[in-house]
Amino acid sequence: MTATHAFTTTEAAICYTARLIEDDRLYFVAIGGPPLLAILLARRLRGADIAYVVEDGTIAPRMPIPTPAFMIGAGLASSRAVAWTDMNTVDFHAGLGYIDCGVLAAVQVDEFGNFNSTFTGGCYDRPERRFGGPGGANEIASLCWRTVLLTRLERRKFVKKLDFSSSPGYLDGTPGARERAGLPPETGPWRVVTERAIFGFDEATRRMKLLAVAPWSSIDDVLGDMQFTPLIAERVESLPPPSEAELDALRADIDPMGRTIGGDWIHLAGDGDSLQRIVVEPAAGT
Amino acid sequence: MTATHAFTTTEAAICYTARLIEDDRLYFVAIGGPPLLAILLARRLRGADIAYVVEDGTIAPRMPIPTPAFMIGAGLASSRAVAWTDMNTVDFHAGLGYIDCGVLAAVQVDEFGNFNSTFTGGCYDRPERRFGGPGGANEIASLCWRTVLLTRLERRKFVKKLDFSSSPGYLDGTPGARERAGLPPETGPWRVVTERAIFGFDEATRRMKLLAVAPWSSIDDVLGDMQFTPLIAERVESLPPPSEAELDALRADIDPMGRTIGGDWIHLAGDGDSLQRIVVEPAAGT
Amino acid sequence: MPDAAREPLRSIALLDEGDGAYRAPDPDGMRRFVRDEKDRRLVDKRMSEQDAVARFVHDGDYVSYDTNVWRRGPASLMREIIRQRRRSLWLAAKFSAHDATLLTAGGCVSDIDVGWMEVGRVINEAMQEGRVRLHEWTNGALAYRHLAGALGVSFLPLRYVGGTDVFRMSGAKLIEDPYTGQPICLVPAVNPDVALIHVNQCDMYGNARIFGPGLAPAETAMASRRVIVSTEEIIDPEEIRKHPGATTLPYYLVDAVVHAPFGGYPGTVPGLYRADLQHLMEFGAAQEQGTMDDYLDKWVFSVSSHTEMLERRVGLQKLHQLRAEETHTEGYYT
Amino acid sequence: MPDAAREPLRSIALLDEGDGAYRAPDPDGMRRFVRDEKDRRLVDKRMSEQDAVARFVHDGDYVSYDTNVWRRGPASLMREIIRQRRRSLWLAAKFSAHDATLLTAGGCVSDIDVGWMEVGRVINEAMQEGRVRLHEWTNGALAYRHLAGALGVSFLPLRYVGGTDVFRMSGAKLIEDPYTGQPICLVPAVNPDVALIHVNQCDMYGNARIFGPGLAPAETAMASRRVIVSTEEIIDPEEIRKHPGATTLPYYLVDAVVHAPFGGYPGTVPGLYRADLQHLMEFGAAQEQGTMDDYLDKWVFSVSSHTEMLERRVGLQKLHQLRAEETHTEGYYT
Repeated sequence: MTATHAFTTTEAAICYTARLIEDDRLYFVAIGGPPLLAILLARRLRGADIAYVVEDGTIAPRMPIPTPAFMIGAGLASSRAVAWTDMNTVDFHAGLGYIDCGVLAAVQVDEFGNFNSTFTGGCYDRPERRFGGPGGANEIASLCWRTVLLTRLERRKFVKKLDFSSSPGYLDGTPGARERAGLPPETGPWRVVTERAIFGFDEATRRMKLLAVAPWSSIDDVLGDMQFTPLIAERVESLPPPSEAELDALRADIDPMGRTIGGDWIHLAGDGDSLQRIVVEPAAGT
Repeated sequence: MTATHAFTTTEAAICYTARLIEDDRLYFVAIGGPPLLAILLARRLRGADIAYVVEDGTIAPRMPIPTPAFMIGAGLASSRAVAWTDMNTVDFHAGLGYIDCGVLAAVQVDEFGNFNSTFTGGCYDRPERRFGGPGGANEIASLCWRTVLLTRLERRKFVKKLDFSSSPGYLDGTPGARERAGLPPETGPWRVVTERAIFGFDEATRRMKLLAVAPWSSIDDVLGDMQFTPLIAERVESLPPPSEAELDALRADIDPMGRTIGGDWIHLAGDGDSLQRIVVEPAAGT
Repeated sequence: MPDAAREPLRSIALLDEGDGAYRAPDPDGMRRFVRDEKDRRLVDKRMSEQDAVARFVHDGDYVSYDTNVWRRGPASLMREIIRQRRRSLWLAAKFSAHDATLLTAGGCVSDIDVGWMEVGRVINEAMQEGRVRLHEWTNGALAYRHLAGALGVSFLPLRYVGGTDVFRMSGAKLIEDPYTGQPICLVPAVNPDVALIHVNQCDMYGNARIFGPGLAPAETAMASRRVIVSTEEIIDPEEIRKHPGATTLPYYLVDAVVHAPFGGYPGTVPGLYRADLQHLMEFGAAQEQGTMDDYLDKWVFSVSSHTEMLERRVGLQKLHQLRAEETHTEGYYT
Repeated sequence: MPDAAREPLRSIALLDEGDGAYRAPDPDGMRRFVRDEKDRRLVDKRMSEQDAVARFVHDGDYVSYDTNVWRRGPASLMREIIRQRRRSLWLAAKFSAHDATLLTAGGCVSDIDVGWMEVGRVINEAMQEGRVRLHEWTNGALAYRHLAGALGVSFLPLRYVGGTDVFRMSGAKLIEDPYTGQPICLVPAVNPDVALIHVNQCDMYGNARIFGPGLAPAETAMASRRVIVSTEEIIDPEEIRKHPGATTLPYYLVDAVVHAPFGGYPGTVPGLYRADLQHLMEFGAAQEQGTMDDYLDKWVFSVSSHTEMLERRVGLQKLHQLRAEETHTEGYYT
């Protein structure tokens, strides 16, 4: 680890998520974006044929890397799948319990893991900022056994109250809340991954719990960028920054065109536990 | 028409049904048996590509004639279809109103066109005679706009009370009875075809109504073989017996192996309105 | 947020319901089974029919198959079930053929959900003696109940069954449609314990292709806890990935892949071989003459496997003939 | 027999419901439309995109399409809808792309059921000015509502949507499941007035083939009153009958067959041609710079047809290039 070690917030979240991906599980991801890149990265790093399904009905494709330029409109994204079906079919597979884990991006998340991808500010009919909508996140977060959420650690993103609840976490956190809303039992958010902290959820209270913090950050630093105060794990792990191997694979093999470069650049100095963030600057085009 | 004119009860019902088939409608039939043969006969006689769907999901096939030996277990029965789907799909097409007319065989029928293909005599768990079951007849009779039923004119078949109601006619005949049972409106049985009479249904009372009688039979002859008394049309039509052209097409072109020969042989003598039934004898193998 | 303790907004009328016996739908139980018991890895699932039946078919199971023993049916698996003397099976006879008769003759069956099935002396005697109970449904309603199971819900609304004795004897309910206010039937989902599906091609992981029309192969596989696929042909997994549009079942639904050429015998697999009418007549005669025990001994118990049956009871010449006489391959293999 | 006057056996609790705007499901109305307006004959349905849109797309229609303008979308039909200045359309944006933006820019849209869609300045301004209302659903819920429409029922149960603001703003209901007693969501069926489906191959009667994954093409066509198919290629009806397993839509669902090579432009039709990224960037720039009127004039209003647009605005060289650069045809055409 050298003083020139640098990565963006998006790259960090992708690398951390890739570490959470298990070889023998089945994943559900959106057609493009960081969640899919995290799986492709895990594949690349481990040489494993990690399987995922996509909303358009593609089951277990072998998307070539580098990824195609316009993934959402490229036939290559579906190539070498074991089956081409349709949206209802893959949702049924999730409903039947076949999909272990959904990996999703969130605009806002609350302390129970409910999240927003609809709008922020204003009201529904006159939003300050409108996003694409729930997409498939609502069904993925409802039906898969576990959900991993990717977002950035910012006060406007870790909110007390969502501007809009697009997709379910543990709802109000009371026991059985998801079941009372008609969702299948024993499901829910599992991890929330950001560029400098990873959260889980407390089994009893269903409240978000800080599990790991980057060595160049701190618990106070993390809590300072959240509107609510999460539970803190008894032993908060140190979250190693993206390794050179991870970043190399992501940048050179998965996405040489640099589409994953989003959020802010983080420049680190130092070594091991003495790592320090020396610069944060916006990445180009964000 | 010569004195040697002879046909079986099954052949007669097939020929009469073929006359009811319209070129530009879509039909729903079981995989084999007289209803399908009636459509194949209508096709043959008129050179028309009359379309039907089958429970196994075959849509508008061009089954070759002569028909294959073991229709229910022959790929040829599905050949030259426009689509191979599945049972749910063709039932959905019927549910959406695409299928104009179902053509079905019935073991017993009551005065409202409800019919039985489950058992006769005894009780459900210990029947005297058990049949194959409702099959697809229940959904076909519920979802298609019209239904044509084929059966034989016998007291044990035209019954006051069905031993088991497998498929719906007009239920108890009261206005809206089908809708109250959850069936789509404006549907129901349209014709009941036998070897010597054709029935329709009265629009107001939904009771069966005698529409046509074979010249070698009579209204009294017909009523004598029914447990209930149907309405009688103001003008009961004469039902011409199967023509030589119809029988030739059926026997030589459609079914040269003679699988349609069921029921009794009817031998006629005379000409036109003076036609008389001279012999009725069981057909071989029935 | 809805709360169990909260007053309902209003109520929906349950107008009527059948009083038939059926297994209570349990989509959550199905989900847990899938989570805990089904493998999401790409693993080689090839095994003999003996192993597949020994591992995945148990006494008391609800068994569903597609289509039937006359056409692309899992006939070799059914004979193995008889050979292993499974008992108290509950069959889904959605447009069944003589499958139910065969399994009943083998003493394997206690209950049959009937859509349509061939009925003769075997079923009649079993009913008279109370060995087998029938539960009247319809072909479509059974296919639809499998669809409900495949959708992971406990019921689906449908617009038939109502008004008949089928409704009265079934697990259907008639409710006030909460959207239209009109009466609408509901039928309960079925999640079979095991599905038996005979397919044209399958790779070692269970990615399977079916050619030709079918009853509800995909719904049946999705709805079932265990899925045994028997296949005419094992193909390379890379071949599957070259034509993803041709796949009927993805691997993770499938528990066992049994290589079974002529697995549909004595029925047809369209495009590959025709049905053996002579065998079907032999079966029919055995039923009528009350000699089903002899039939079963000849075709099931006296041979140890499907392959041995083909060799010793059918013979290569007949197999060649059945293939040669299936001249219509269009749409299947050409 | 159930009787409306009879007392219900018991009641089912309606626990909660959203208060969103949606068209009341009317499966009986759909059935009557199909009976009276849809042709069951094999008739030649080929027509120009002008005629198809003029005859089958009307102001105020609920419009559904599959998939979206980035991949195998009915882009040429959408441009024709703009050209004919349709108004007050209600779109089903189930995993939509910039389709909704394009049609909104064209002034054609009043309501959008949102699963996911590209959102930029056009949609934002239309919302701020109250020209367009959004109705929040999810991709899957919209696909599922089309499935309900395709099944001919007024609703289907599902196990998501509940617990979120999506539920609150939707037409979903939460009821006590009559089989399990647990809370379960219901969503209302949708039967679009018209579906726009771009396919790979179609015969003159409307028998259509789609290659590759899709959102819900079959459900969308089945659920819709009118179905306009645009197709890259018109094929012989006998070719359809040679491979019945390849058919996605049978003819009787389809009202119009529009021969539209490059009908998905500027999006891709996988296996045939890649997306025109340059065009997509031009679209994006026009949106950001507020010059959508110029964009529409160039690509829609100043040309009389899809063919003229391809000739005069895209050019043969670019078309050849887009085809040549779609090197991945495996599973589609090879």
